[in-house]
Amino acid sequence: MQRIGVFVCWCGSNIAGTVDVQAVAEALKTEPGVVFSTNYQYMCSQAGQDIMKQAIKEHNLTGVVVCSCSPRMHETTFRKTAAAAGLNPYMVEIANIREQCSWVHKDMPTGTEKAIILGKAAIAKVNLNTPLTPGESPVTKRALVIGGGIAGIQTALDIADAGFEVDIVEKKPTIGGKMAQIDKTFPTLDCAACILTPKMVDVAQNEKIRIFSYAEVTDVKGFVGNFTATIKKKARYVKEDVCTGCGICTEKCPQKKVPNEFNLGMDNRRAVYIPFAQAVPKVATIDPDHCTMLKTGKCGVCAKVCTAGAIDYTQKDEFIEENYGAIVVATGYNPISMDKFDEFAYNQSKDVITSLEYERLMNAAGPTAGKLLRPSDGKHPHTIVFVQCVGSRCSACDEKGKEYCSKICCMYTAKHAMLTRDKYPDTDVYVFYIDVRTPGKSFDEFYRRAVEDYGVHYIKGMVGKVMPEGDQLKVRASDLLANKQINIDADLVVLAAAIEPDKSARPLATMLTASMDTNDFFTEAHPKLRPVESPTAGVFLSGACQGPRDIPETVAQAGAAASKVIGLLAKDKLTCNPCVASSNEIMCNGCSSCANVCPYGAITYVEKEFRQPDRTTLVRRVASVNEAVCQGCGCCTVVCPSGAMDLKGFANNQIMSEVDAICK
Amino acid sequence: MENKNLREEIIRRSGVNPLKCMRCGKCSGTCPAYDEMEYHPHQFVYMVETGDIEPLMNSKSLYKCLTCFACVDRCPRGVEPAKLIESVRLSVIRQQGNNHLNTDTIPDIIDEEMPQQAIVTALRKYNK
Amino acid sequence: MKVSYFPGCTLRTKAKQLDKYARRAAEALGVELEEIENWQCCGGAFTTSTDEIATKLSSVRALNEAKVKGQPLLSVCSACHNVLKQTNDAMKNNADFAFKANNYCEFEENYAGETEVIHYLELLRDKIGFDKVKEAVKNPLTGKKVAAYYGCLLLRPGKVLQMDDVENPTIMEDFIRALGADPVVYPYRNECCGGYVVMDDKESAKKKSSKVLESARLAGAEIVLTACPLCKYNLEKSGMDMPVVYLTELLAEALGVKED
Amino acid sequence: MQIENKKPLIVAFCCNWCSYAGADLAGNNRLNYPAEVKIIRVPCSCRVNPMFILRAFQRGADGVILCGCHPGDCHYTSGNYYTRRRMALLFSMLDYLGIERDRTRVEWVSAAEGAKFAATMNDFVEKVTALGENKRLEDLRCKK
Amino acid sequence: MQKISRETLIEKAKELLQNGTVSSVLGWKAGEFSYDVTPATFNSVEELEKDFVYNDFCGANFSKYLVKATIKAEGKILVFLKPCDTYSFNQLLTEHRFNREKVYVVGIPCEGMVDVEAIRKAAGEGIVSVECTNDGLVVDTLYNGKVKLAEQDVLLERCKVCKSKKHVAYDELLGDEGEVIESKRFDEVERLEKMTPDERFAFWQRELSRCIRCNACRDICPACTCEQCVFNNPKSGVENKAAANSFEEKMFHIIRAFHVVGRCTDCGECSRVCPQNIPLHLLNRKFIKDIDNFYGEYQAGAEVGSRAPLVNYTTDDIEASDAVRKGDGENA
Repeated sequence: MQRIGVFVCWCGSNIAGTVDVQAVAEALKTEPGVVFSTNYQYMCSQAGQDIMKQAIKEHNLTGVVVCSCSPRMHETTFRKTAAAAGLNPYMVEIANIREQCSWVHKDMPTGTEKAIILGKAAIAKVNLNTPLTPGESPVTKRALVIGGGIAGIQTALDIADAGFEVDIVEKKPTIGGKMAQIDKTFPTLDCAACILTPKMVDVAQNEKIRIFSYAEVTDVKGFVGNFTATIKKKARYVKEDVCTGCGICTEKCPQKKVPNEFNLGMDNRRAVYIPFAQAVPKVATIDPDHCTMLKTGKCGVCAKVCTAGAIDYTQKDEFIEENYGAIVVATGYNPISMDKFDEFAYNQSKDVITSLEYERLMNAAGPTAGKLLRPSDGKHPHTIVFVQCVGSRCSACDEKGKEYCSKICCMYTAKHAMLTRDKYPDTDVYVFYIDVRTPGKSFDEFYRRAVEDYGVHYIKGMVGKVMPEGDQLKVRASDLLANKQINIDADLVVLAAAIEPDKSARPLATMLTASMDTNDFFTEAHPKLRPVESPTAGVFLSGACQGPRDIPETVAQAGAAASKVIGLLAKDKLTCNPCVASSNEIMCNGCSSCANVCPYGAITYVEKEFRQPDRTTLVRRVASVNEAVCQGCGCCTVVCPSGAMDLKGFANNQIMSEVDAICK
Repeated sequence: MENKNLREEIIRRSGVNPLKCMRCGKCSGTCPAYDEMEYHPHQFVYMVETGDIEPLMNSKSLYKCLTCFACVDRCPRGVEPAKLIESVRLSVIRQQGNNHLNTDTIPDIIDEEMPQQAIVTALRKYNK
Repeated sequence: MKVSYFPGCTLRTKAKQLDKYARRAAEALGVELEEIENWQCCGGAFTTSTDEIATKLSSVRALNEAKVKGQPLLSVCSACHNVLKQTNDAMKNNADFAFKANNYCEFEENYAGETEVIHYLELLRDKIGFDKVKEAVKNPLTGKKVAAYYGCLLLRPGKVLQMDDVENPTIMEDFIRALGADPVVYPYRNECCGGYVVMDDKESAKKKSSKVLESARLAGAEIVLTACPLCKYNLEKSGMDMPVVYLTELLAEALGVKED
Repeated sequence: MQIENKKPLIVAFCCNWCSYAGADLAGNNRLNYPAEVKIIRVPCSCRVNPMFILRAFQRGADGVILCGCHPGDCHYTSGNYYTRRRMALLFSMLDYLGIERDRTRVEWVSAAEGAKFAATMNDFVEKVTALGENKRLEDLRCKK
Repeated sequence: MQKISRETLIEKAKELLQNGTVSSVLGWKAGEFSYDVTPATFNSVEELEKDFVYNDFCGANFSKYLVKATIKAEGKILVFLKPCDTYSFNQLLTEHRFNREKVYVVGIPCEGMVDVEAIRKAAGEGIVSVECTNDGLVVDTLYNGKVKLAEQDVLLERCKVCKSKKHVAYDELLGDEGEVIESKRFDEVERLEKMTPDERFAFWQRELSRCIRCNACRDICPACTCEQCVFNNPKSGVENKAAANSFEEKMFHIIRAFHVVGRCTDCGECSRVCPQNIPLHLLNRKFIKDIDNFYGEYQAGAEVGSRAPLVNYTTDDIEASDAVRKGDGENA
């Protein structure tokens, strides 16, 4: 039998104004288990807490009921008070007689009657409470960052800076991501490579950071503080630790006609290649789809010219397992395919290109060495049309475009237009826009400069059709402000393609049990208050995998994610919420219903031996709850057919006893 | 309000929701009959949305739409302006004596090679 | 192979060649065109309004007849194909319309869009195969520069017609290649010829049609190919010096069945 | 027979994260609703076992209402979706047994919807009051 | 279709015992009367030939017995399953209740099993024997002498509205795999739904008041294989200490029906064994009908590993209030 103390709070007149606190304390005195009952003006005050402490000691209380404000307000306070007096904090229950009683009812008899019933319910519950101890789980002090773009790089650097080990897994042969392909950055027009490559070098040189390039995460197990990831290191047929990155193989390889993905197929690379000059790690990779040696067994030129002896045609994919305390997703984005938008003739003319392709055309390290030349004939274009919102804000057909605004296009198009006019004042530049969206520091000023200082023609309206005729592109569009349909003979058309999450994100989300929205962007734990955490504990979000964003936002978020990771890794042990599910193994059928509904994957099954009445042993499959992962929603308890699964702190019999207390 | 009823009827009959329009003007940027029209496809959508239907009903633009569906296919929001135009046109020609094509004049319009297809389609589009 | 065939009114009169060569070529390719009994004019255009029922019933009847026979329903005229296909889609996906139409028609069993509606080009591509067509060609049109004119009706609305990529189709070009000729791709191939508006505004149609032919000429076309009698009429009336022929005629020529 | 206008007894199960907070907000804003409503706090609406509801009815409750986060907003991401299925089936079953359908309800109340909480309770109590005392679930197997 | 005979089954069982495929057979054994058959385990050919029976009274669903039998058995167990039994079999596999490797399933065709109660009604009390012939049943009674009955008239309720002749699990078939068939099993539920709430309440009060809480329905139910039933669990709040606990007493059938939602294969055993003839299956069928109606058709046990409706959801599921209306046949 419990020895329960009841403390009725007046909350000044907040409660006492509508509830006869004296009568409540008196009425609850005779409830089963109650050995002490009192009332006080402010239970949450120091004096009030002292009364509770003293009563706990004096009356050897095993349980406490506080009739006061909402538990959302002071449950923690009173639990701490109880703990200070040596009582298990989970032996405290609150009867909410303020928000849910005195404040919503007007007359004293009604309020008092209800307060007594609420008090009885809390007492009934405490009678069945058991002391709970929060579990602990150790933390592996290493983080995994998935994706090696600017988001992943910044997160890794910040975590490493705090002294923790970080691994970056990047599926491409080099880190750098999309930012490495970009020419200049808005609104300052810094050279992207100039600000990115030093960071890449920092990553390479940081002792705390390991880079797994040309690698993918294929499996993740475990939970916050204790993840185990399987990483597939794809065979690059070059010994990473031997290759010096001299590049001689990439010059001598006879297979010259491989589309260069770094330049988006606008020029060619060899079958053995280093993506770009500042690649990290600066190691060659052999493309098995194009290497003659790997395909036919005849060639071997690269092995012959490699003085370091780094080429290894027999290399196989390698799988390694590593332990991590936290995982950061930084899988980034890609422009969507333009196949479904061929009214813009992307597939019909080489001179219709995407904005990212335009970046490469403008870039000194790009296919044209920075000269603006048309892909079709290498001529200098004189009239350029930019089309905004291609596939963004598109709700028409399923899977055609994206319903959201891609956010970055307005600004990078202003940048393209401005740079083009700056370098080539003889070009006419038209930008067709629906809206120009430039919220951001110095953003609108930047766009206005393109119009006012650089003479870019911004036309409100959309391009309806692009028709390649001869060596020209006939652009038919509407000018909504002039209420005219206009036709422009353009030399080059640049499409601001919508961006979408990388295709690898969806399977990764499944592995991590992290949730995604319908567009395959990762969902945050709370859109306002926990924007860089996934709802899955220990999984954090960095960059465009969460939604379209530009570089400064990405870097800011990368830092925020890193600080969350650091906060986690700084702990030696994690304290778990003790109000978690637990399964009574004797009753468990092993039917898997609970595991099916668990949103956290907290339930696994183990084979367990049971002694039978006839002294034989029997091995049965039973559920086992990982207390570090369980968040205590209780969904499993309801689907459990045998009632083997129960929730600590909100047990079946506790809730039943509350029902009974209220109903009679 | 009569206009409000008319607006509702036009919208219901077309099966189109003009509120989905984000005013990008792509329909008008793609329309092959743009130059013959007094009110252009994007204006049709906007004017139906705001209930400014009278001018549309009195406009020759109604009979210039080719029903080529270019605007329907290219609209990023699935607004389908051609269906709205058809709906407004039906509101006109379904009224007594409002046929657009005078059947007596058909012999003057057609020639030897004119296919039946043109006549039946025009009758369907222009007459009750 | 047997398919149900919906010729359409124009093919009985002004576009007899389109029909005649369609039948001959099909026969040569081993396909039997079984004409739908008592078919009525499709009406030339599919009214998109949701309250138009009666004008679509002739199509529903034709579709149902093909369903009863268990055959796909074939047409060669672009307009008929467009109307049949859109009506079929409405019967399949618009419950309200299907309910009302079925009420009018009183079929033994309600029609719910079961019939596969195909255009002659789809018959050649999907049922016979362009490779088989190529094998059957007796007089390859080698070196002939042929421009395909799709117009609107064959392709749009894309999500209903589903014949090909609406903006960058290839079916007619592949067809031209199968006949041994060289397809000419030009930007106006899926732009409107002016259509029925010719009844209201001859100038409008002329303007549009001449743009189409001018575009084809610039791209080096010798002849222009079409499946639609109205397109053919408008293009020919544009005053441009460019022969316009039905695709079935060209097919019959290549298969060697054109002359009697 | 005794005709007495007895006040109904209503049990409200509220999830900790949205609806319980919504009820607190109703209190903060002093939005009145009948004292017949007694709230039981659960971590998530999906914690509510149909047995709790049946127990309440059998012990004399006249109405049971379950409040949770709006679909899509569950603190535990998916709990209320399961709640919705369970309660759809349970309520349909109770209706099938001839129990008045206005005695049960599921309502989605967010932490910001104090006014909705109060309005919902007012409406629910009114409906249940109109039905009178709950006899049926108590009587279902009574051997008269 | 030719009915399967006892001899055919014994022949098959012998073959499998002798070639070592199985080491025991789960089958039927005659009880006191010929219509009173009970499940039994046979370990040898001799035992089989002596006691094995198979007739129109072999309605019992063997699936549930496998949970215990597979634990005890050393080798494989041969079990003869009718189509409806195979659904329960799969459902139990979905719930990991026994090891599939330890069972050898021979699927046997079924044209329906007969109901002793129905025979009693038709032929009168005092049944001495029942002979199953190819053209009907010959019932010998104390008071009415020999009575001939057509099988169709005395079928078990569940067989009259048989939902499927398809074997969804087997190692071997005697006969065809069979097909899912159109069934009128929801007609009675619909009839109840069309009643007024008062009429429905009166109906259920009349039916459920007859319950004597013998637990036969629970004990036979293939979905009730819990290691410990909630009604025996002191912590569940519904423990059946004595029939005095009125909560458990009053709510037993609702709770039980809810416990098997999405897991009940509609095998009808609960109603078959009820000594008070309470149509318990109408509770389960209501749930099944609602599930089909709200969430799309779902047949428990149709495939192993399928996700039952209560452990699944979609983001646009029907709201509870709409469900009540829709469940009642109204337009939601």
